[in-house]
Amino acid sequence: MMYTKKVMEHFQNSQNYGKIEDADGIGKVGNSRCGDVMWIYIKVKDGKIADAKYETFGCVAAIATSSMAIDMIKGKPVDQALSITNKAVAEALDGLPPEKMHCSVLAEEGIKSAIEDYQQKNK
Amino acid sequence: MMYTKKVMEHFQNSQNYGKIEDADGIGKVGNSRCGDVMWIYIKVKDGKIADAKYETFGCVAAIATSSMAIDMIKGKPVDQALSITNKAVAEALDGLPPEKMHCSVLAEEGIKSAIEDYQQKNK
Amino acid sequence: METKYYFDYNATTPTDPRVVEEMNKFFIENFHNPSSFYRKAGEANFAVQKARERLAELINAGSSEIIFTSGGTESDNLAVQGTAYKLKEKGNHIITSRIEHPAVLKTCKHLEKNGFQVTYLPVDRYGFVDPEDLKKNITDATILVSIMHANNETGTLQPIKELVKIAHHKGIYFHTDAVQSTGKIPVDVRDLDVDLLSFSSHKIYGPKGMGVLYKKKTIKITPLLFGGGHEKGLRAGTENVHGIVGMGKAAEIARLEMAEEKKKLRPLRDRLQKEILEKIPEVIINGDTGKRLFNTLNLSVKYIEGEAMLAMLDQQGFALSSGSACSSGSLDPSHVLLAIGLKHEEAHGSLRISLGKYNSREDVEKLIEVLPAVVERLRNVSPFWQNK
Amino acid sequence: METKYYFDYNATTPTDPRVVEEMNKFFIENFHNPSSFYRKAGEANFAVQKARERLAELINAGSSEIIFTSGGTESDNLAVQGTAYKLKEKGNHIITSRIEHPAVLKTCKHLEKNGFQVTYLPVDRYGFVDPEDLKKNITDATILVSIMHANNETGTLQPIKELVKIAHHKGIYFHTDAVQSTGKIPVDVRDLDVDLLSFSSHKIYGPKGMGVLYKKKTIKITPLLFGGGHEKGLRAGTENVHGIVGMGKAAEIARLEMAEEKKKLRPLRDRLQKEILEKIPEVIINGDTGKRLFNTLNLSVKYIEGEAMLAMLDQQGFALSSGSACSSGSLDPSHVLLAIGLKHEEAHGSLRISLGKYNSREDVEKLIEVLPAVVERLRNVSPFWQNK
Ligand SMILES: Cc1ncc(COP(=O)(O)O)c(C=O)c1O
Ligand SMILES: Cc1ncc(COP(=O)(O)O)c(C=O)c1O
Repeated sequence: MMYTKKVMEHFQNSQNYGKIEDADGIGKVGNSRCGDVMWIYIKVKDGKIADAKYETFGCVAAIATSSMAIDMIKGKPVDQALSITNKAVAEALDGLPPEKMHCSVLAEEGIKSAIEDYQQKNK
Repeated sequence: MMYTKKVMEHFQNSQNYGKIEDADGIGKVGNSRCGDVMWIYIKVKDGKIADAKYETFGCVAAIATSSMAIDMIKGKPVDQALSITNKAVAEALDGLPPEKMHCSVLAEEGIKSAIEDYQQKNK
Repeated sequence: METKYYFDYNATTPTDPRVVEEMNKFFIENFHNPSSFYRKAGEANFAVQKARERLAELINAGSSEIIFTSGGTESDNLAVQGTAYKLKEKGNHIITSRIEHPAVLKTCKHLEKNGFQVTYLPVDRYGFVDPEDLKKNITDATILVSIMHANNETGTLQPIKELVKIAHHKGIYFHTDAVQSTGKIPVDVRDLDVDLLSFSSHKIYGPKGMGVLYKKKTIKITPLLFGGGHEKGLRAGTENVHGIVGMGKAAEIARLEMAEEKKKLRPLRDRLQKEILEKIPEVIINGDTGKRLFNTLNLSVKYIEGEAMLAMLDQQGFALSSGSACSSGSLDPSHVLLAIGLKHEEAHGSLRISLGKYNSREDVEKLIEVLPAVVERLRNVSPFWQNK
Repeated sequence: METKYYFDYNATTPTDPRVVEEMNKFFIENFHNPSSFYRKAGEANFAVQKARERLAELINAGSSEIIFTSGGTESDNLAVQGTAYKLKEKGNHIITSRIEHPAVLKTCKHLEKNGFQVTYLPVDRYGFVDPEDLKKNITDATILVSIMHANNETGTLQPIKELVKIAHHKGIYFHTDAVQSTGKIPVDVRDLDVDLLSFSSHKIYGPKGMGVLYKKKTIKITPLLFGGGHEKGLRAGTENVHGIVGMGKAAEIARLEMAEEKKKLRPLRDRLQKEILEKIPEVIINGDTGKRLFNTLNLSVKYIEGEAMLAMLDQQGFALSSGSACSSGSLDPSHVLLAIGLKHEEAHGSLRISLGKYNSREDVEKLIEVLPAVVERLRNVSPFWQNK
């Protein structure tokens, strides 16, 4: 299995993991049957993602895409965060093996789901 | 293909080949379709094989068994020569590969056929 | 970091230097085709025969009962397909188990598409086939039972002798995939009384690309590969002389040294197991801890996933394997671990540690040192661990 | 005397020292299973991919069109059986020729016992299949044409391109056994437009136990060996890494050096032919002298038998082969020589001289010197020569 340096860096050194106890939105995606579960926590302030964290059960790609996704949304306006695509996440990691692209899909879904949760709660 | 030393000696150095122009008996056995043809010439004097020679088209085993068979009958009384078996020829050569045993059968047949030819002519 | 600590001997083994040396002259100096006529060909042929005898001796077979193949996979295919096609007029039912290697399982799946019926026996949570279960599933159409000797993932050893008796009682052929046991523990085809047995060179410190199918003299099978009449017509193809010679040497070494290896490796494996269980909470041992290959330790680390562990360990120079789907590119985790009743998450979190003759005490201590930190880090990231 | 003068390159070749060197590190240093996860496994996998590209380049294929097998025999079997079983709903008729290698012929015989019908096209006295004959024998049930590129005994080269056009005109798959041509002369799968093409490592100075089946991207076949999903599911089994790497290197060397070899060997072969015809009466050249592999010379020495010649030559250090039944342990002489119309005696008296890159001018002169005396001695013993 050949991962890029960026993937390995995010996998090994990511500090973006953990829980946000008073999160404004939580997205829980994936399925442990398939080996990947991602929880995304966000904190929103003034329409921007003030803080975000992830908890992930899964492979290298799942953890690295979670971490990268957090990097990509932090500080962004919510609607910009919402438009981040799985391809953008994968590209930011200098690519993923084809059979691991589904992990980036999960990351995109995780973010969307956390933001939707936030929007739901703040309707 | 593994031949014994004896086989190779008879194959390479045999001096028993050739024609006997005024032979008393000639045996022609074998079939060129199958790759082995043996002609055995004998000269009989006082009930004994005074001289014998072979001409053989065939493989190493065919030539070596011809040569050995000639050695084995020369000087022998005709009825003793008649009782030489293919096994005896093969044994005298320190054995033959199983798939080559048929060559020793040919040698036995060649001798028998030459003696029969002689007996036919002298009935 | 370089791969320095190799714990994946069940996947493949380095070629023993004595094997490499024995093979060397068959590339350039004595490269000849053993079927040819001249004397150098005779020498190659002689070397092939000698290897055949060494391989026979390893499993207590006759040398005429050894069929050379290209590996364990081909041996399994030849055994299963070869019997099925040979006996198809007699019956169309095959019995195997759910924990077989894909070389048997996928071959059976293929046969199912071609008029055969296959029963896949379940196993208990230690990985054992129940002999009663075999008995119950035999029908008048059963022509072959194929059950592996040692499982490649858990190391669990089946009661082959007992299973063979049941099959033979009904006159049914028995094949065993002994790829993981042969060369590690004594395998005696006469004692086991199996009709067909597969093993593979690269699992016993021999070269890759070689295997053996043992076929009892009295058994008839249909070949898979037709051609120049090699291996008494059962497996055509110019002989892989260096491979055969190397595998023969590997067999000899295994026969002479396996007891010693066991004496060295079993305590190392046991220490690993004990220390890991002590140092890391919520770890499950997969497979039976008694009837198990002495070199194999399979465990599930709860709440985290296997590929992630492999990657962390790889960074620190460790080579291991996992039954997680993520490490194999497939969709489901190990069919073996699911068959012994693990939940999907647990199977995803499995690690297989398999030791071999070049492992040192130091390797083991190093793994004991590193693994807990790896697990901790990944558990810190895991929602299941954090929220349990 | 040692085998010193090797003239049997069509049987097998020594491994090129550069190939041996390239393989070396894959026994001990980088023995890892290319399918495993850790980085050393990644290196092995990378080496396999590089070899795949080299092999593809040799025949102008895409690297995804290369299937690794255990040799020419397996490639032929996989092509013929694989197509037959895949297309069996479409039709059950196969066309091949009478001069194929047993790897194709016996596979076809096997298929005949399993519901397929096979037409064996005759050849003319130079060994050519008549394209008109192919055309005439195609039926609605024809699913595969398998005709070899270069014949291993005579070296005769078939008009593959023309034959492929005929098959494709009717939408029929075309396989060619190019075991003897690949690596010796340019073989371009795009130009030939074949769907399947077999070749073998040990005929091109690579290691034994390796082969390739080229399969055009668009073609579907049924695998022979099932298991761990290697080779995209078309050929399971742990990769024979050293074999693959070695064959890859051999392919690269062949691609770069084949023109040079031809320039050197063709004149040597031609000189042998000329001198033998001049020095020995009643010799027949078998096969076509024009469209023929540049390294091959097949002749029949009338009135004597081939094995006896081989043995005399062996005593003096020469390695050659013969189509005589006596040298192969079979009952009939070469089916190829009978197919081109030789009488049995003539086929029994055949010699195949096949040159390769380590043959020197001196080897050739030595053979020219020795052969006439060998023939004379055996003719002196022969009743046919003495009594003609
Ligand atoms: C139990 C078992 N059977 C069969 C095989 C296949 O053997 P090979 O890799 O030699 O094809 C393996 C290893 O991969 C195995 O562990
Ligand atoms: C024309 C031809 N086809 C097939 C084969 C079989 O190849 P292998 O020896 O690699 O099985 C050979 C050589 O033996 C051959 O000459």
